[in-house]
Amino acid sequence: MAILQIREALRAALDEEMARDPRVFLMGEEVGHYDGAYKVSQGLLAKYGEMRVVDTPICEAGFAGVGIGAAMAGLRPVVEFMTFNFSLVAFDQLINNAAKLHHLSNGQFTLPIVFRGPNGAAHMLSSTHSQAFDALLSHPPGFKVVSIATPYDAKGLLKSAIRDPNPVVFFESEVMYGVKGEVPDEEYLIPIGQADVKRPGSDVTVITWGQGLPVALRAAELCAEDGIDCEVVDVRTLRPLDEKTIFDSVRKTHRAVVVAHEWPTCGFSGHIATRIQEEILDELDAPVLRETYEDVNMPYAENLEKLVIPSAERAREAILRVAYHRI
Amino acid sequence: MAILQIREALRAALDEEMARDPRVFLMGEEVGHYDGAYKVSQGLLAKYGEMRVVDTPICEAGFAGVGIGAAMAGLRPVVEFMTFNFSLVAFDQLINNAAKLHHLSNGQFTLPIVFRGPNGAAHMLSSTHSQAFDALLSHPPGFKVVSIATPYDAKGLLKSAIRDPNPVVFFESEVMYGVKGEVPDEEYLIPIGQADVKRPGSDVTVITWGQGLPVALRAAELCAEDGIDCEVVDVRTLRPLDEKTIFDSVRKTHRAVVVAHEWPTCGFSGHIATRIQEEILDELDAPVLRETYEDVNMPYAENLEKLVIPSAERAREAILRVAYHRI
Amino acid sequence: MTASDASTSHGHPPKIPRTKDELLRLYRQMLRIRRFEELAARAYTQGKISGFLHLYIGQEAIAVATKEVMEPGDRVVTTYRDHGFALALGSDPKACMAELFGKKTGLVGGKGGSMHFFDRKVGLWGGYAIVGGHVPVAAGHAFASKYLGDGAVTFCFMGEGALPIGATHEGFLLAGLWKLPVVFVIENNQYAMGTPLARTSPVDDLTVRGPVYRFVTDRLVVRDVFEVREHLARAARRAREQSQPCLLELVTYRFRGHSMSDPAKYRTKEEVERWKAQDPVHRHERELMEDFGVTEEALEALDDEVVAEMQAAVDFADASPLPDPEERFQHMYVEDPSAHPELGPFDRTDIPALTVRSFDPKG
Amino acid sequence: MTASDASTSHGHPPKIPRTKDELLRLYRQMLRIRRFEELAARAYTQGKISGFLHLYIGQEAIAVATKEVMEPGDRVVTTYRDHGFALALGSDPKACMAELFGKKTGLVGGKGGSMHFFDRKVGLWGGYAIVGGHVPVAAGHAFASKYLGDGAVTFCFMGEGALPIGATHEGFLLAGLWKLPVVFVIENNQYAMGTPLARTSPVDDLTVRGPVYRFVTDRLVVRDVFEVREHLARAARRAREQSQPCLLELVTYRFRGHSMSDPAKYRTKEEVERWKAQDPVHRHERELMEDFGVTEEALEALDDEVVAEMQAAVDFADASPLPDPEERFQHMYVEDPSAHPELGPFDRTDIPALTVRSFDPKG
Ligand SMILES: Cc1ncc(C[n+]2csc(CCOP(=O)(O)OP(=O)(O)O)c2C)c(N)n1
Ligand SMILES: Cc1ncc(C[n+]2csc(CCOP(=O)(O)OP(=O)(O)O)c2C)c(N)n1
Ligand SMILES: [Mg+2]
Ligand SMILES: [Mg+2]
Repeated sequence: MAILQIREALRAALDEEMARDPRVFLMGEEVGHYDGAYKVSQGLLAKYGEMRVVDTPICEAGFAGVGIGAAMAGLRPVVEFMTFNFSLVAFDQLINNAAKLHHLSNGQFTLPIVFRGPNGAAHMLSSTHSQAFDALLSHPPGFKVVSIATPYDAKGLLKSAIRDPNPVVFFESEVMYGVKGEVPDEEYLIPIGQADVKRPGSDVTVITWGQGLPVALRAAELCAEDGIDCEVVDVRTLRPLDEKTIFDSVRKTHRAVVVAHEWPTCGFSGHIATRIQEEILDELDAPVLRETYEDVNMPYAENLEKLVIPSAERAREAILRVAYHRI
Repeated sequence: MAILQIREALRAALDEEMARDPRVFLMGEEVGHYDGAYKVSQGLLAKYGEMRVVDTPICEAGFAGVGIGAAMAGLRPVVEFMTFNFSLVAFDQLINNAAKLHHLSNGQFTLPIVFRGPNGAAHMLSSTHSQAFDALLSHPPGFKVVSIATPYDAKGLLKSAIRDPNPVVFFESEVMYGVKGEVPDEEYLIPIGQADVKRPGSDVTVITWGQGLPVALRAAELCAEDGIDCEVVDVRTLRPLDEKTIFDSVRKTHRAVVVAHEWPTCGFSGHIATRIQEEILDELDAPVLRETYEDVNMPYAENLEKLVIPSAERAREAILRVAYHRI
Repeated sequence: MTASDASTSHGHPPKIPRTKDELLRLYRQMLRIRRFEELAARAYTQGKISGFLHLYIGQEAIAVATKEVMEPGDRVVTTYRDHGFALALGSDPKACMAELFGKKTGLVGGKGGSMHFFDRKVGLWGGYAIVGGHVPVAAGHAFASKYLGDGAVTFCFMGEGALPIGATHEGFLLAGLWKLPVVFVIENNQYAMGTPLARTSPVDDLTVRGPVYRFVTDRLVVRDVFEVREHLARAARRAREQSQPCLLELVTYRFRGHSMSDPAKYRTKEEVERWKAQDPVHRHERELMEDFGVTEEALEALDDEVVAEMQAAVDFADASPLPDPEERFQHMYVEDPSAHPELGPFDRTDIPALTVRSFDPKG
Repeated sequence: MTASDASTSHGHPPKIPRTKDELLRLYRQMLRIRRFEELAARAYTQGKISGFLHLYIGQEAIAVATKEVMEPGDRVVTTYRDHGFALALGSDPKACMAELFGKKTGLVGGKGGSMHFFDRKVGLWGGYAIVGGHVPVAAGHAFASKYLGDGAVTFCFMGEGALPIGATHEGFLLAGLWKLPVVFVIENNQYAMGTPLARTSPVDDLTVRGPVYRFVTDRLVVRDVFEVREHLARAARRAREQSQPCLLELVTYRFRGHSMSDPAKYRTKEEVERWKAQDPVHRHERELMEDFGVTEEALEALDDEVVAEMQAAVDFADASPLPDPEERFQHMYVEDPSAHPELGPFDRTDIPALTVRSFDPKG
């Protein structure tokens, strides 16, 4: 097993898939000659040339649309958004074309395409550059949606996303590209749609994904000191959501907290809470609580940003609350 | 009291506000010379001239941005999207500029602007023209969000929206422009942020808004035949949400169903369910159920569309289910 | 091939040689579109078709000429005003009409209706209904052609109303930057819904933007299907042989409203009559009679045949079943890739290397 | 005023008359920006500033010349590379530096950081960080000027990297269609992050798009602040007096990387040196010495003053408090309109009628 950073694991996935299938190509701003804004694609241009590692002008709708068209014509585009903040200008392409054309053409055209890039707040980038679009891109049907938090998941899921015959939104995190972890030397795939219990436990289910994972794990550690044993479920895929793993855990713990790097109104965290109460309300001994962004635009100032994003301390409080433990 | 259609009530609101405040102007595709795609703005060009009823080319991001800039400079734009489906190409302007600039400029600039137009499925327009963006535009903080379902609410809330010093998203419905109802002859305003109990009842709370309202009212009628007395709460405003009225009703009925013309994943319906269980779980005698669009892209065919959109019959079943009534 | 050397006067078009058979064939194709739409319009007023129905009547010569210059593998990408292309390219009128009726037997199984005809086998890569949104997609098809070296040309049609929107600009820019094998055609029918071009464009000649994208441009008033064919052929050749993207503005007119719900009160009767006087369908009808001696009876017989074909399409649509309820969930996601040959051997490791041509952004 | 009559050679610029005092004044302004940013860069490496920090060093002449041609009420709208405009327009360097430090005393209270300077009182209507997204907004400011008849001009700056994106095209189109009083300036520093213009534009001369929007266009290599001022003044006059929108391409260079995290390895040392050789700050320094007899000591004294001013800004920023925690919620929504005079008498009924000028889309 090698120890890789998330960026290296992603790069390895891209490299292996590009080597395996000449239809796979990468397209986006600065992915080629600059080796990627966050160095995910380092070295790929040199290896695969300008037709398969395509630097684009700044026109996200344009190159997202080109990716969509290329996918319809049989290619396997991986479209990188430098960050998902910039995908907003391409939302029409994403939602009206990528997510709909297979259905709209009654299956005549398929869209094997991956839209990937960092999502969520990084560090002190202020409000237009600190947005999480998990909910916005999970709301309309049509996409598969993946969010990764470890090198192992990053590689295995990106490979599956590239091979998936459907359009996949693949969320990464600027501040987690350097996170290290074990990655097998041999090839492996992780199926889209499977949650992963990142920490088994018996008292409270903590559901999370992406940038939420380190917060949830830290909160679980803190709670362990309070004698509360958390089970941390990393959903990894938002669409399709592995509800079984979530429900099984909640059936065991009867308590759940969602930790999510996203806004609280109409968020994915709320979707999970909704589904739990819809399906297994009787199993709940407490409300499903959430630790998310506060409901404000992200300020630049370090102290304010820290207050707005999820904290392990506040997550701990939510966990203790659903466990009816003295805080 | 006059009996007006919703389109006439909206027109009256626009007319009164334009007459009252010369800074108010209307901008959008076909709003002027064509008298509006759905005739909401009929006659306004003739009355106010081309500077205040501005026909635009097809470029939603462009004219949404012009509206934003004009609002920063002291005007009071009302920007019409022919339908909100077309607002997707303007999402960057909406979310990164309209919803953020007041906060980002630390209050130096204000954005008194209304983005309005029909939202949700009309009739047999297929998937790109049948989308409801309630959740997408409520998720990021910064907007006030209104959704109207009666001529009375339409007029009173549009006038308030135009006078509001904040950016307001104002949802109407293509298929409801002809709905008639009483509208007072004298001027009135309805405050943004107040729900309205459209039908009082004691057994089950049915929460809805916009195009959901007629479905909810019809379901309530059907349930009355089953001996179930529904209270129908029209939230009218999604942001800020009048949680008090919702919670008060649920505290009374202990049962809730949300009826919403929107997709079910990360929808506003889920947000309401989430908030109820978060705050008053103990009051619930049953899960909060929902009747929404099915989780698919909207097909054109009449029979399929009918299955996908909320139905009073299915809403009735959900109501009976939460009432533990035999179906 | 610049705007200036294109014929833009309203006089008689330069005579392009044609045979009687050729003219009859193209005339018939145009008539098929017109009769199809007339029957569709009637069905709409009878409540058998719903949603938006945008008629192509008046513009038929464009779709028919396009089919003429297409080679196997070429693609057409267009707007919601898409019936003409489907019929010209060879889609079954029955399936087209059934789509309008929202039936299981429709071109896309009743999922799309009038605005979303897709018929892969004839090269119709879709009718798209977000103005301008299909332009980058078409550039993507052309990108794939360059990538795969398949020699295909993508023809992308749009109304003149699509030029202000950003997506059109972005699709143009990438096509120009990467020299993609694509022909962009503006069907300038002079109105976007109720809005005349003068109220949405700072300039009248829409090809003025060609230099921004290094497009070869051309401009033509549509009166003669042969003339349209010649201009399209020239552009297609440049795209196919030199991977040189072209922008062709075709000035035309729609005789009906924007859609069935538009009374089109924004145009004068005189203006409509002026354009009807040079309606290609009628011009070619006169030409058949005057220059080629085709009798009125022969033309009537032809018309009867065409009407019968289209009436059969209406009858077929009417008699067809509605989609099965569970079809609404079908094709939301690809569940079984093996049912989609276009996905190819997607999970094999022995895919042959593609010949990827060297990629010079300027070349 | 077309691209062709602008001076684009790299030789000595045409001599525009200037006085020693004037030159000293403008030189000082440019130096203030440079020293401010050098200190900011140092603070960044010390970890006192975070997020993205994009330096304007090399382009200062543009902001300084802009301030020269502005009249009261005029606005500047620009990108995330916005420090130069704030300082040139008259923002307090203390508040600017405090914003970079994320402090309560910052220009926007620590909410925006480097990329989002807003200073209404000096005419800075914002630094925007979504490429191209501010262009329609600037058109909106100009629209308001036309609506209100206030005679103001909006200056909208963008990098050459903003031309491919749709929002820029749409903002341009509406400004051209409605003849809005706006000057669009492309600060063509030849790179968008690591990407040279040749890899994103089908053409080298960016003003080629002028005719699409009926813009008057102009193009200039930035070497002499007076020359930039003259070209900006000409465009501003057209906008102010004739409501004629202009597009001005200023070819310039940034001496640093795109942002602090960019080592800028994509440029050769020779290229950077070539541009440094015609750095306006250094040119004008030589000019002051050679043509106006200013001594090296005098220039050093001036520099010391400027450095002291900027060091005081750093000290101020350093000593300033962080924002109060509850400030993150402040200004999410306007709660009390009376605290916002710009909202005017928004709920009164006796608002005087505005003089709304007649609105001719072509005029
Ligand atoms: C982005 C977007 N905005 C608005 C609409 C509504 N709309 C549909 S067709 C149309 C007019 C288009 O005119 P044009 O491009 O000239 O094509 P034509 O209908 O004349 O063929 C408009 C405004 C849309 N479909 N997409
Ligand atoms: C829509 C969008 N896409 C991508 C980015 C990321 N980005 C920020 S600056 C930049 C380069 C801009 O270059 P240019 O316009 O030439 O301005 P310069 O930085 O040279 O002043 C990019 C790609 C962005 N901010 N917005
Ligand atoms: Mg048109
Ligand atoms: Mg640049």
